[in-house]
Amino acid sequence: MSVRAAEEPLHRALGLTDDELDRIVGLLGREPNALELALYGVMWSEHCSYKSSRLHLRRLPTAGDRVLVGPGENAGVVDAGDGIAVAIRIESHNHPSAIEPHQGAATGVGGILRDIFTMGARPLAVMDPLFFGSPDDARQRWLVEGVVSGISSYGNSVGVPTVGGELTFDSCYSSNPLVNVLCLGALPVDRLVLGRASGAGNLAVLLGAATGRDGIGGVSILASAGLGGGSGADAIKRPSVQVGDPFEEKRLIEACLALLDAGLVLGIQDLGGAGLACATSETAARGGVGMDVDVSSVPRRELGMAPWEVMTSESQERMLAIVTPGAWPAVEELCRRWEVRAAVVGTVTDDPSGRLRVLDRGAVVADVPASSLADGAPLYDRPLREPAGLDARRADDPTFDAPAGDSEADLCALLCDPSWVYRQYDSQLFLNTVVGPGADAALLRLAGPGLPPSERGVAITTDSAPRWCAIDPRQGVALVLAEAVANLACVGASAVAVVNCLNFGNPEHPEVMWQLSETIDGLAAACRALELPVIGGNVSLYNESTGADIDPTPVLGVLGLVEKLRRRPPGMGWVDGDASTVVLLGARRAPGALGAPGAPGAPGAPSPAAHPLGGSTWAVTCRSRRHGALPPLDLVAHREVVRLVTRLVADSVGGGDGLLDAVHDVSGGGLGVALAEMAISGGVGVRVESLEGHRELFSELPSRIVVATRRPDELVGRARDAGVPAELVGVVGGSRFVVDGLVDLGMDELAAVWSGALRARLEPV
Amino acid sequence: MATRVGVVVFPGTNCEHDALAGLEVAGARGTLVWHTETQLRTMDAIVIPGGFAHGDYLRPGALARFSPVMEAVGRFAAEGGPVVGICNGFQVLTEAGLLPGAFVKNRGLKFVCAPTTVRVEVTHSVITAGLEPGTRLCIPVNHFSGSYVCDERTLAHLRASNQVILRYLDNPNGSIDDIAGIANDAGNVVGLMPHPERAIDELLGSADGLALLRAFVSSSACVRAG
Amino acid sequence: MRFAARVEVRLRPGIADPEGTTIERALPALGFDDVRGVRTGRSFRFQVDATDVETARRRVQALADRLLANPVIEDSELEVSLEPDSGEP
Amino acid sequence: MRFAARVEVRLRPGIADPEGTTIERALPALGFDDVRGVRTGRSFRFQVDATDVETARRRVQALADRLLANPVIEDSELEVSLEPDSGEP
Ligand SMILES: Nc1ncnc2c1ncn2[C@@H]1O[C@H](COP(=O)(O)OP(=O)(O)O)[C@@H](O)[C@H]1O
Ligand SMILES: [Mg+2]
Repeated sequence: MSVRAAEEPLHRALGLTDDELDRIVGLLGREPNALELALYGVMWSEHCSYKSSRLHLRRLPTAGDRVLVGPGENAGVVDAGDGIAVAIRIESHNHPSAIEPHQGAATGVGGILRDIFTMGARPLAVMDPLFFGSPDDARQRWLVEGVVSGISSYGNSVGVPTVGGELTFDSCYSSNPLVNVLCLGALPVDRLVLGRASGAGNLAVLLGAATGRDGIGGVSILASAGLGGGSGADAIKRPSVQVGDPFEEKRLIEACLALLDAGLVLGIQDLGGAGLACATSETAARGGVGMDVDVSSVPRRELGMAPWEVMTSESQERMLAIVTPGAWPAVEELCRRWEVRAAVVGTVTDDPSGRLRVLDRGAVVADVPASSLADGAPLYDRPLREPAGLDARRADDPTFDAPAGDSEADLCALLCDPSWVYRQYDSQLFLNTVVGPGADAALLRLAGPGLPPSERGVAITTDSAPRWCAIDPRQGVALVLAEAVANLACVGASAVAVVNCLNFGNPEHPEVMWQLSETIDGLAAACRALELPVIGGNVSLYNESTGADIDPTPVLGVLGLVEKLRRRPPGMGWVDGDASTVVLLGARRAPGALGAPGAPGAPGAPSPAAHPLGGSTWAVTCRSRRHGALPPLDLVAHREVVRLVTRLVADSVGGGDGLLDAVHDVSGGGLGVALAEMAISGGVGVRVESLEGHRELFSELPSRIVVATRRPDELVGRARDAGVPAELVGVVGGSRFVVDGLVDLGMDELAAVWSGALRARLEPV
Repeated sequence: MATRVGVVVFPGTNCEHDALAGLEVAGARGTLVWHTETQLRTMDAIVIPGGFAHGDYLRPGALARFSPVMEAVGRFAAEGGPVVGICNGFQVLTEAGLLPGAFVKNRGLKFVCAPTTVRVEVTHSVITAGLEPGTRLCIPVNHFSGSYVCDERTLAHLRASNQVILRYLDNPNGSIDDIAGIANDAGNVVGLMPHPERAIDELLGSADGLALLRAFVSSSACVRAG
Repeated sequence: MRFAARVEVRLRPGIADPEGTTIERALPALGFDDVRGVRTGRSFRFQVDATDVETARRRVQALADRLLANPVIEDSELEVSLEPDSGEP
Repeated sequence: MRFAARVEVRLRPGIADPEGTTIERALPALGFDDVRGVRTGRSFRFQVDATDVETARRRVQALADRLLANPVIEDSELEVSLEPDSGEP
């Protein structure tokens, strides 16, 4: 690195292109000094500026009746009713987790929490979609173990329950695991606060941990360029991994919420990527004001830090608050009470061009327009190209592969109980968790310290389908949104808003940009069809290993609301007793397909298949077949099924007469896995008749929800009225799991396979 | 007047609001007591709730035991006042020497958040008074260092003097002798790893914890009256 | 004078050390079948100001006994030495 | 021959050590205002069988690097010595 630095001009070493340097010179009307260049380097990085994705993100629909704050702030906020607003945000911490899984994941949790309480919301729940390579490899097990323990140790200690997530294994993540973290918080509507500075003469106050040389990473090139910093060559070797301190964060949460409750803060912003450089320039730019920051006032953890180190450090657990000079003594006092460090590090100025000036003991060492850092990065319209051979891949469909194989063994191979992961998470704190991890969606009471009383509930789910998105990102992401909305319906919640984390490969590869663009178009269209706004998100690019990009992995978090939460929803487990009947809601066969077993299918002319298997979990896991045509999705029909189920479940959750004994959507692993999970969860067997072979057992055709009821006639009537197809498929009871002609297993065996699957892979020996 | 229960809050404690909610359902009035407090005279009973006092750094409870409030808790207990430590609170009480034994990491070396079934063993403690011995309660645990250990003499003494008040039926952490909760000799100081305040409503999956909280509230009322 | 101190805290012999056992169990698969008897502990390093090494040692011992180790289950072992760049107060 | 090994794993200098910081902050209240710079670590003790001390040391180093420490944020320090009651193979 130092060799490169010697040969390379400084701006390139800092990650800026020659054109970007020219742009900076144009903005400033002069050459930037080294510190200024460092500020642009971090602020114009892909991570901070979204320069490759911003043009595309604009195509997402963001408006909605309930939306109080859309994308662009630290978190999206919706009005949940009863004077309560809900804030939500999702983020990735992929790259740090790849080299130090425990701390990488832990600091990911810390960062997402700050995004929530910076809005004035108390963080109430976390979810963690995770993606790794095959757990049969020891390094992957080390990653899984470390990431899960990192989330567990930080989340549990800071006192925010982790109520769900996802766990995906695929070789494309071998050198680049994905660690996404979603956080949901709630606030009294009138405590909503934004990250902006205002009022010349007001103070910029740094709260929380002392600043060290954490995560300076790429910028540490400055040290080797001979531009100061007491650390010299040491800094270059310094890893850009930070150690999280949940105890500091816990105090910081309490202190910040207390400051906001007391009305002592005008604006507040967390310090995340690019540290103080980002927090000061963004708050100033959003408020249209200037700011002076004196680095010598910043409490340090280490000796001899240079101004660029202080400005770009990514030390964790810090916040920047804007307060009036009159309020400062009260702020200090409150912070002392919570044992949180507070220091005035700057002042808001009325500089007409909104300049950020960095001072060192009074001497100006950098002077640039704040908005040029925060919003001035060039937006790239990078070239797009559809990956070669996609049509051929879609045509290479496994649906009519012969022979069918052993369906019983296949079903067992698809069963997996993720509780190995979520038992390590406190999922219950705050006494809100009505449905925790292990179900279709988490369902929480909308309550917390300081919130107005309410009977409402809030539901949340995260979903993804990278295999589908690799075949067809546009259709794939629509299927993901459809599944998420169905998941919410299963706990009686209506979807109200979407956040997304777009994990993609290298944007300099036109194929990756095409995937990104297609994903955004697919998400935008699906959101419009379902009338859902996107209220926030995060883009993580450069997820690749040795030149190979990961499968496109958009992860969606969807928020739902329940009007009255008085009783637990039926859940996925059915109950024994007087013959509960299993009913499949939604079209049993793909539209346009003939429906006869094995119908129109010679290999090579697979479509329309009644029970498509392209891209299915079965095809990938049991047959190593990654390609094929995605199942069709009719969002209008989907909406009807989802509405019906939401109504039925919401009715029983609200205290009404429950028509359903159990409910679960058909997703990964198809009907077979859905039925098996319902049986295992209820501890009661089932007899399912006349399925159309293994295809119907494993197809992941969307828009289907399985329910159990003791009043099938009434249910079928309700479905007919709603225009939703409904078919009786089996009868609950006994101690065997039977799908005629395909599977016949004792419940004990089935449950043992399910509960042992993950442990066996993660803890061999 | 309702029984007044002081709920001790250290920096890093996180179950204090849940404890308040549980006490309220059980009929008491809870008040948060910050760890720098040195007076507990206005309280009828004390709860040390769960969480991560001082981040659980060093060892769970190791730093918390030096907080000013702990001297007051010691005096309160010595005078016969009812004191219950839940989870992290139990760890604090052992570190402070108010209960015997210590905690090590769970067997399995992982944090465990899961429902457990415990059996009420004896009923002379402030949290089990009035319950039937043998009663089974479904109450969740939530801890990393929840494996109770003590030397053989201590264990023999705990058994002989009926101080083991709750035992796990499905020991989730490797605790010696399946111990989920113990009391001191007098029965007024109790520690338990399961979280009764997390089981106060069928909506949350179980209301079994209320039996313990109600017993605690009514025995605290008795102590005050007597 | 400033002294450098190191305190190592370990579970007392006889107290199970599942972490040590787990590491030991994983070793053969990693090609370390020549290692046994793994016991884990925690270490603390810090500086202590004292007039002489004896006082420093007593202070470190006190800190270990009162805070760093839980005597119910743990033992501690300490080392105290003059800081190289010490001398000034 | 059998050797006794001790490996101490610590966060690299400059990496934040919240546990050490928290302990240090608590010390003055306990009467230890003469202590500073607390850094925490993990220690491992075990026996290793090897033909000579050099080989033993190499094995211990390999174990520390591969399993006990993550060199991205941690350093390890090791001590290897002949077990007193060793000598026989
Ligand atoms: N990493 C994780 N953290 C917490 N919960 C998880 C994790 N992975 C899976 N779960 C939980 O396990 C359940 C099953 O997950 P999944 O199979 O992805 O559900 P679905 O197919 O309904 O989307 C969900 O409740 C999910 O929240
Ligand atoms: Mg889901």
